[in-house]
Amino acid sequence: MSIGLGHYLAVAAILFTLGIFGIFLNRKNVIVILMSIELILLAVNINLVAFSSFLGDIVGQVYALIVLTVAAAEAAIGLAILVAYFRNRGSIAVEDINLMKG
Amino acid sequence: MDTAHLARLIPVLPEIVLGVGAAALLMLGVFQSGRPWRMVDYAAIALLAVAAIILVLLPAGKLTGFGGSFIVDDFARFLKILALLGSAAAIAMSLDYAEHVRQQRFEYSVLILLSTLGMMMLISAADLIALYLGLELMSLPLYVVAASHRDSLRSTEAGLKYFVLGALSSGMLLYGASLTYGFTGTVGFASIAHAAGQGGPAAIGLIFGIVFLFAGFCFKVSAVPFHMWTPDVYEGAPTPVTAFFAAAPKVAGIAMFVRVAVMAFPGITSEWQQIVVFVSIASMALGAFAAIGQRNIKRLMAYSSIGHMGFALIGLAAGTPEGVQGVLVYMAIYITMTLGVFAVILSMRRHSGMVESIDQLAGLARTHPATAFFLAMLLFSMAGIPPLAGFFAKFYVFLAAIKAGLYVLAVIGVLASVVGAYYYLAIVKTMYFDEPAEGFYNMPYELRVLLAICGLFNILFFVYPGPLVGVASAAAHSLF
Amino acid sequence: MIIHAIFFYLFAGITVASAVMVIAARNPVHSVLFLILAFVNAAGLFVLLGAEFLAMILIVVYVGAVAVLFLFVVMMLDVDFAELRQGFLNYLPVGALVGAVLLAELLVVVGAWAIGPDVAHAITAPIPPPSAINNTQALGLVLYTRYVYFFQAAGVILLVAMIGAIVLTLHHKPNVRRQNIAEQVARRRTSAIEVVKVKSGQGLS
Amino acid sequence: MYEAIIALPLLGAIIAGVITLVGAAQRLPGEDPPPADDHAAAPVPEGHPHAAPDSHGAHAAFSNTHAEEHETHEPSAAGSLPAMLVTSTFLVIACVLSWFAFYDVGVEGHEARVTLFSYVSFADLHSEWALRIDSLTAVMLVVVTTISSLVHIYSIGYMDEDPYKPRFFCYLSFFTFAMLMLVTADNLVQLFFGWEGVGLASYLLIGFWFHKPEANAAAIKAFIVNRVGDFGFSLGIFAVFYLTGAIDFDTIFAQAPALAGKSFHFLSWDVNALTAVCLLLFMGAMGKSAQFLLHTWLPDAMEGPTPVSALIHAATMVTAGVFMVARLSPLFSLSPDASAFVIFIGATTAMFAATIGLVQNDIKRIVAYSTCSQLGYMFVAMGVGAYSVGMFHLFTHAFFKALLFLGSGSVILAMHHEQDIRHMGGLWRKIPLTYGVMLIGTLALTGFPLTAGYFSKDAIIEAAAVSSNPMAAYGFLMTVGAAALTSFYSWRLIFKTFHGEPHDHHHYEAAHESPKVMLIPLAILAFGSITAGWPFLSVFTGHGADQFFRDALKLGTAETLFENAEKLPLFMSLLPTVMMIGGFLAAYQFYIRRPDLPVALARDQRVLYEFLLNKWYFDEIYDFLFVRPALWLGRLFWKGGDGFIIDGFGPDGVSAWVLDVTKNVIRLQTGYLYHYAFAMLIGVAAFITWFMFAGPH
Amino acid sequence: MTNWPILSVVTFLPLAGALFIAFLRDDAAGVRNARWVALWTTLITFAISLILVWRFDPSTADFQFLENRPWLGGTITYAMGVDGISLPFVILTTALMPISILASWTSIQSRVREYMIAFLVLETLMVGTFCALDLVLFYLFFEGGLIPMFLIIGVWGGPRRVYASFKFFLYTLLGSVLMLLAIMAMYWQAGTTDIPTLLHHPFPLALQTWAWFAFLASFAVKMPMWPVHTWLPDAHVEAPTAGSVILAAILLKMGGYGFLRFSLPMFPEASQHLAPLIYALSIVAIIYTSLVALVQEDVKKLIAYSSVAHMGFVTMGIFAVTAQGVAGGIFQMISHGIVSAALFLCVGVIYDRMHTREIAAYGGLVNRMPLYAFVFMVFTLANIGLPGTSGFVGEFLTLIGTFRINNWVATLATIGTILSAAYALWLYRKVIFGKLEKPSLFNIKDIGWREIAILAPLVILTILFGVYPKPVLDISSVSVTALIDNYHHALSAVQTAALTK
Repeated sequence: MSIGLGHYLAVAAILFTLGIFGIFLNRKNVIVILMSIELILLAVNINLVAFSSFLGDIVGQVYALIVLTVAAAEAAIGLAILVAYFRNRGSIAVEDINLMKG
Repeated sequence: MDTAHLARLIPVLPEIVLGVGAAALLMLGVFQSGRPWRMVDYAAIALLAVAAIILVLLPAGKLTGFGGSFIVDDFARFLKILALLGSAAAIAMSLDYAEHVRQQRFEYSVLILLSTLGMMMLISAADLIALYLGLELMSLPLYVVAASHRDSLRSTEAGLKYFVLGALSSGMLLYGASLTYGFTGTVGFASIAHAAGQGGPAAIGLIFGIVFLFAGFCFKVSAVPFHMWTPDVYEGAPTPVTAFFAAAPKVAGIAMFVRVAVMAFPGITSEWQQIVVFVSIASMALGAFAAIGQRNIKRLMAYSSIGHMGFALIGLAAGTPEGVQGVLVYMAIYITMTLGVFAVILSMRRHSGMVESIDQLAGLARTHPATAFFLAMLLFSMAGIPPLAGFFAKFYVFLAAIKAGLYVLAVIGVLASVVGAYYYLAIVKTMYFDEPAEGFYNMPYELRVLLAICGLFNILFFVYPGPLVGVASAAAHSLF
Repeated sequence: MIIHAIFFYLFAGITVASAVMVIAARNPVHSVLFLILAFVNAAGLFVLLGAEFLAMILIVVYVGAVAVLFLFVVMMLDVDFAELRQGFLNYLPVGALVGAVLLAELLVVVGAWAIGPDVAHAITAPIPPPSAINNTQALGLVLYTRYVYFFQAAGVILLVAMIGAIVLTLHHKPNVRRQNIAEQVARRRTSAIEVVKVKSGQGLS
Repeated sequence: MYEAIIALPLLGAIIAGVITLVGAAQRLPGEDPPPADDHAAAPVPEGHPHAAPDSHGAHAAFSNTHAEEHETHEPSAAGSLPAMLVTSTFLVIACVLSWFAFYDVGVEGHEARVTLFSYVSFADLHSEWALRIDSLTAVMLVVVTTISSLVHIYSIGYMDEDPYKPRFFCYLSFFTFAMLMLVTADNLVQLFFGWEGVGLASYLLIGFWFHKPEANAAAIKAFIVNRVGDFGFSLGIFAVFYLTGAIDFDTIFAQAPALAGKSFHFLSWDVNALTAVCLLLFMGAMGKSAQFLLHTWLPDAMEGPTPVSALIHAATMVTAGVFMVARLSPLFSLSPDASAFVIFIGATTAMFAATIGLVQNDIKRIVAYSTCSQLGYMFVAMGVGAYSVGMFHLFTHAFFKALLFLGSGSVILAMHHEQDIRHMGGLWRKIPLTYGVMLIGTLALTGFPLTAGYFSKDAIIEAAAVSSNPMAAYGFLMTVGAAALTSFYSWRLIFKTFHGEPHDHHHYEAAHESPKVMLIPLAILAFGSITAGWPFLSVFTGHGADQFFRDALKLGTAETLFENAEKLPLFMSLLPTVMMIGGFLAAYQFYIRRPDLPVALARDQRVLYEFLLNKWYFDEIYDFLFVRPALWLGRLFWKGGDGFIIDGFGPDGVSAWVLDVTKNVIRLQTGYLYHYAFAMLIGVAAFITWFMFAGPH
Repeated sequence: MTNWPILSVVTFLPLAGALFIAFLRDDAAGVRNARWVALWTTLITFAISLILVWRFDPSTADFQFLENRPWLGGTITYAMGVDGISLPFVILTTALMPISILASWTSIQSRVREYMIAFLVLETLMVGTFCALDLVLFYLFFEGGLIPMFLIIGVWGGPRRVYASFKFFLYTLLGSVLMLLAIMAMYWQAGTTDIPTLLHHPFPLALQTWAWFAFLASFAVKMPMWPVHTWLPDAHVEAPTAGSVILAAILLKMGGYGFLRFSLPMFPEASQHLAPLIYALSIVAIIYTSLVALVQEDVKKLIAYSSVAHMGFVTMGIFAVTAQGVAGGIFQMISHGIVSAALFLCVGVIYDRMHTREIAAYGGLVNRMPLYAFVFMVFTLANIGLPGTSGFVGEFLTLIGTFRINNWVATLATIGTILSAAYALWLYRKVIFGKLEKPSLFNIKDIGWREIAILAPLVILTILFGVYPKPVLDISSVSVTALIDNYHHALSAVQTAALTK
């Protein structure tokens, strides 16, 4: 039973789906949503590295490196916005974020 | 010194100018005492102008840089100019707002500059990594400026929503990019096209990749069903920010959409065409229907922009040079229309503050006849009524769709445009038919100029449409 | 090979399980901790794939920086966790169905994928043999030459993140005295000293 | 000359019209309305608690504008006298010219064709304004101008108290002009122009007293019923053009023989071309000449001033139908079926109108039904092919019927606008001259030997008797029967009006003879009624007709008719006279000797009496069949069709649907992040699934 | 022949006037000047358009006064020109504009400058529609007219003006966008949008059919044909007088003009196959709307419905494709342009005085307004189609032309002439005749000099064309003949092709 590319991709796919699940199933806490996004990015990275490895192409790893960096930046901004929001609203429950609709 | 090495940076010169300039302005803002934002704003506009000028002065033809990751062709030039204009206008529109609302700081202009830099990179991106970087560089400042009224619940909520969904969308896009990379073994568009266009049925995996990629693109151009953030963010964000959102990033989003579709997947047009046709129809329909129910003009403009993107995507769905030409013309005209309308929205200010309800425009034709006239013309233009520019925008995309045999799409498109005309008419009706409400403060000078330029452009476009159409045509052909 | 497989299943299993816990945990702090666990195990997968540098980076950047940031924010916001997490399940069925369909499709198509034979020649930057040059070096060789553009751009993005975070969260509290560099630099002797005549017995008012 | 005959009435009409308008404009100066937004300045009644104009017809045309005028008679409009004089003079000149033309064309044989300028011409359709002057036209010219000029003169007296004289004379002259255009027409379009022109004049004159609702209703009815006839006429023209490629008479007549026996596909049937064309055209004649089924407008038309009734609804306009059939005799003579239909309609009308005439009480209505009936005679003549005989009756009838009407007018004037013969009686003492002329008219109408009517009517009955047309027998029976009825109701009118005891003493005492200006025309007409028969007998019947009419009428079959008529058994030729006498005796018995009989009879035969009194319920039937359904349909189409179905499912329905969709779409935009994310997920999942199963192409 | 672009001048002169008015000050003097500028602009435009008639060569079917300039790139050019079919409409437009301006002289008191600008812009667009020789250019003008008309109805209209203006705008827009798609399809098929070229381009049958329907969608709404006519009564009723005038007199004619210019010559086969559809709709329009007119309670609505009925004759005549039918259609449109315009002006006269359009609010007006009664009578009769008025010539020609092709249709349509008499005379009776009993009418004034000046030319034209229609018929004669020849030629060419296969 050799571990092939498909195995890694399957793990990534599961993580990706979990990440999306985390976003739309979550009703109470925005932070978890941010974490779900991190999960998605992790899935992407696993994909990229796996491809890179099996293709024998380093570009995938470069890509993953860039994604990591950007993900960090994204997380920072996301948390900053969250903090700003929390200061106004006093809550980070997802259900409370519906001032604008229609 | 080896100048030949530096010469290879020439294609990137506008971006370098913008980047360095943004950093310099940041410094200036931090270390300048007093009220730095005015100076920074003006400098930012000047910087964008300089970038645009450099862009025009770049050597003609297709230029590449960084091993092919960066490409400057006519298509890129055209859209970059549009993006620069849009950004400059957005900054200009925020001048007076900043004076009065006291929320903006110099960082606003710097962020816009950096976002514009992202757009430029995005427009020029020739591989998936550059595309992702450009996209993030464009988007991150947008999340921030959307929330930049940090004491306002609506603004921060808008930022939060925009951020969460934006991050999700870039996650999807990345996932798609990774699949594409995996299935073609490369990230460069040209090589992807080469690998994907081997003939025979396209691999289903690659198509999955395309679906995820396109989901990301659709999010950025707010096409249905990835549009849901748009109304809320438009409404919540500070108005100049909304104006900015409606203009430049849409240009960059469309640019990326078109470039990837056309450059990277020319061999499997019939597959991605299905996606584009669907989102185009859905966007036009939703834009038309949902806008009718709106009373908040910013929200209405959000749905309107969703609809417009649907129309623009018709051209992409055609997948032909004519189609891309249509998209380019559409975007150029769309920018003027939307900026003009936002100039009016920004001037909806009384002593009690900014208002956003459409009802407040009642009788504008009597209190501010010129403003009302230009706004009415812009709205008719948006509805696509000849002889205004908006008609030509639709004309070219439909022309391409008809040539490509997309009759159903075209018919649905025109029907949607009729439904959409309703809500534009409703605004005109409010301005012209209703009894006047209390007048607004006089329009700031820069908004007047902007409105007049946009209005006149839309009114007089039909007199001499040749240049824009010609340039767009050249730009479109540079992709194929 | 077997070892490889065992470790793969170990890492993969823990990664997926902790990912589930990230979204399922009641307490966000637990979520963050599970996230860290997931990342660490993913780093393990990276190692299995021969990407040691990325594995290290993942742990350093994520576990060291991002996750801590999360933890910090979770703590700072001090949300009443007891109230949260209700109503998680009533939304589950439809979402689960759609998600399951998506996952199934992805697994069917992607999971069964192997590199196509004709893709190989499209490789732009082949990984040098590990015997000659290690993974970190290999990355470094391309990152600062061929892909310097990406590197620079990533830098700009980090700058944006910094500006953004400051713009959104830095509060100028009116009562706090802070350093004004421009003022300090522009300081002159005439403005630095104020000579005040004080009548005796009355003090400064 | 011919141009002058046509142009003079037109000129007169225009001059009178200008006088009317200028006078009206001076009396009621106009001004621009006040600015629109000035709603406060909308006209406010200044308290004219004004009584409705009194019901005395002409006297109170519009008393309600100024309070001080409202009880007094409206003064005559400015320029009344010049208007009257100019129009009348012009008409008299035209009349003289016409008689000259009659001689010139009929006797000397100088036919003429005057082309003026082009009319409706396009591609192969040619029509011009042209005057076609042949004997037939000449006869009509004489009839029209003579009667018209007499009526003009008579009206000077009759309309003396009316304030709108210029307008009235304008209409009269205009009518004359239109009638002349009709009779001189060279092609069907021009004929149609005159046709509708006289219809318009008739409409205007019937509604002359515009304040009377009945007059307005009658005017509209006249116009619309005529339009129904014209519907057929138009189709006839179209069919002629379709078949012959032309609408001018010369070409049509030249082509007509070639059409005989041909059929053409009309609507969904193949029909005989000539028969179809003739029947369609005849439908126009039925409308204009108030024949059975399309007769209902004529009695109502008596709402107009009496001279109008004389001129239009007795002497000239209604005979236009007869004229048309005569004019188109080359066509009709080729279609026995159509001719049979003409006989049938004519004969039916003759009888039917006479029956109604028996019981009517309005003096003018009786004469009107009598007109209907006499027109039926003429059509019988036309149908049996005795075109010249029909024209003869037209000619004589013009005199005595105009006389009867104008005489009735004189009576009415004497009775202060009382028209009900039940309120009259014994008038012969008060207005002997009128009585005299009425008597002459009645004699002529009933066909008293040697009067004008005698010759023409007998000729018709004889022609019907000897005709070979299968319908002719019916025509004969009906005309003979109608002759008796005619005599009865004519004498009834005389007896009830002039004899017996006066029923309304107030009016009776005030009755007075009419002024000379009215009596002179009456005298002339009376003279004509007696003498217009015999001298012209040879012109219209027998061999003289051939000489006189030459090509103007198709006399092929008439030749044999005249010859056969001479061989008719004596009792047959005496039959009309016998009937006439019988009718007289019956009337004498009923209204002089036993005035109680009619009342008893009416009581006994209640149903029949009501049936006749209500004119066979034609108005009610038409109202039920056409008017009500039309209005009902109109309302249905408006509210149901336009409002409910078209708008309901069209614009309004669609916009409601759009709003509905909008509401639902907006509800999708919940504001919740997870819904938004879910939408994105669904989008991606949908695309993936689509490609998974639709597969790559 | 001509060196100066006379058609462009006629087209854009009003626009220049509008621009001039836009820069007038918004005070009493400015308002007065706006009126005069508008009047003079339209008068001068009319005068120049008369030069067209003078220089027009009626002996050729070719387009004249051609102008051609590059415009949208490729073969889409700015091409202008007129032939015998379009010239009458150009003149009709320029002639009615001064009348419309005068008709609004006092009745429009608010926002006069905008009003005049809207009208002048509208004139430019209308004239352009008839002059354009390029499909895209045509569409531009055709559709552009919606904007000023929308504002005219909406700003200066009656109580339900919003509903009416929206209905008008969206309805017509819906129709014409489909036409736009057809234009595009034609462009790709033929490679050009040049109308003279397209007139002789053989389109494949499938395209013909779809394009024909698309054009129908546009023109049928514009005409309007049953059952897409319901916008018309609303728009007419709510529009200000001059708006109704222009709407009825010119905008409706664009539909008929479109059929003649495009549907017939460009899609001859489709026209032939689908003519029965047009016949059916025309018949329904004539009878149905006449019946509806019969029961109206609103003066303007009645006239509006009668317009629909009269347009039924036009479509019927045009699609009969006989010389008389087509010429009759054109003539009927011109005549209806004059007559319906005049009728709306007449309604405007009393509306300006009484501010109500209810028939029941009037009665006995002849007692106070004899001149008005006369004028109204003339137009009522023309509306009925009485011989001697222009209304007759058109109806007669269309009917006689149609009878040759299909006598069922002609027969049913002729019923319309009966009904038109019924409703028109009924209206006249209710408004004009009878006793003057309504106290509010006691002081109503007859028409003044301005109104006489407006109505007199129309009276004269109505009667002149009714008695002597030759001038109008002659102008279009050669063009119509050529149109029909080409039509039959195209059909027979197709048949020959089918046979040889």
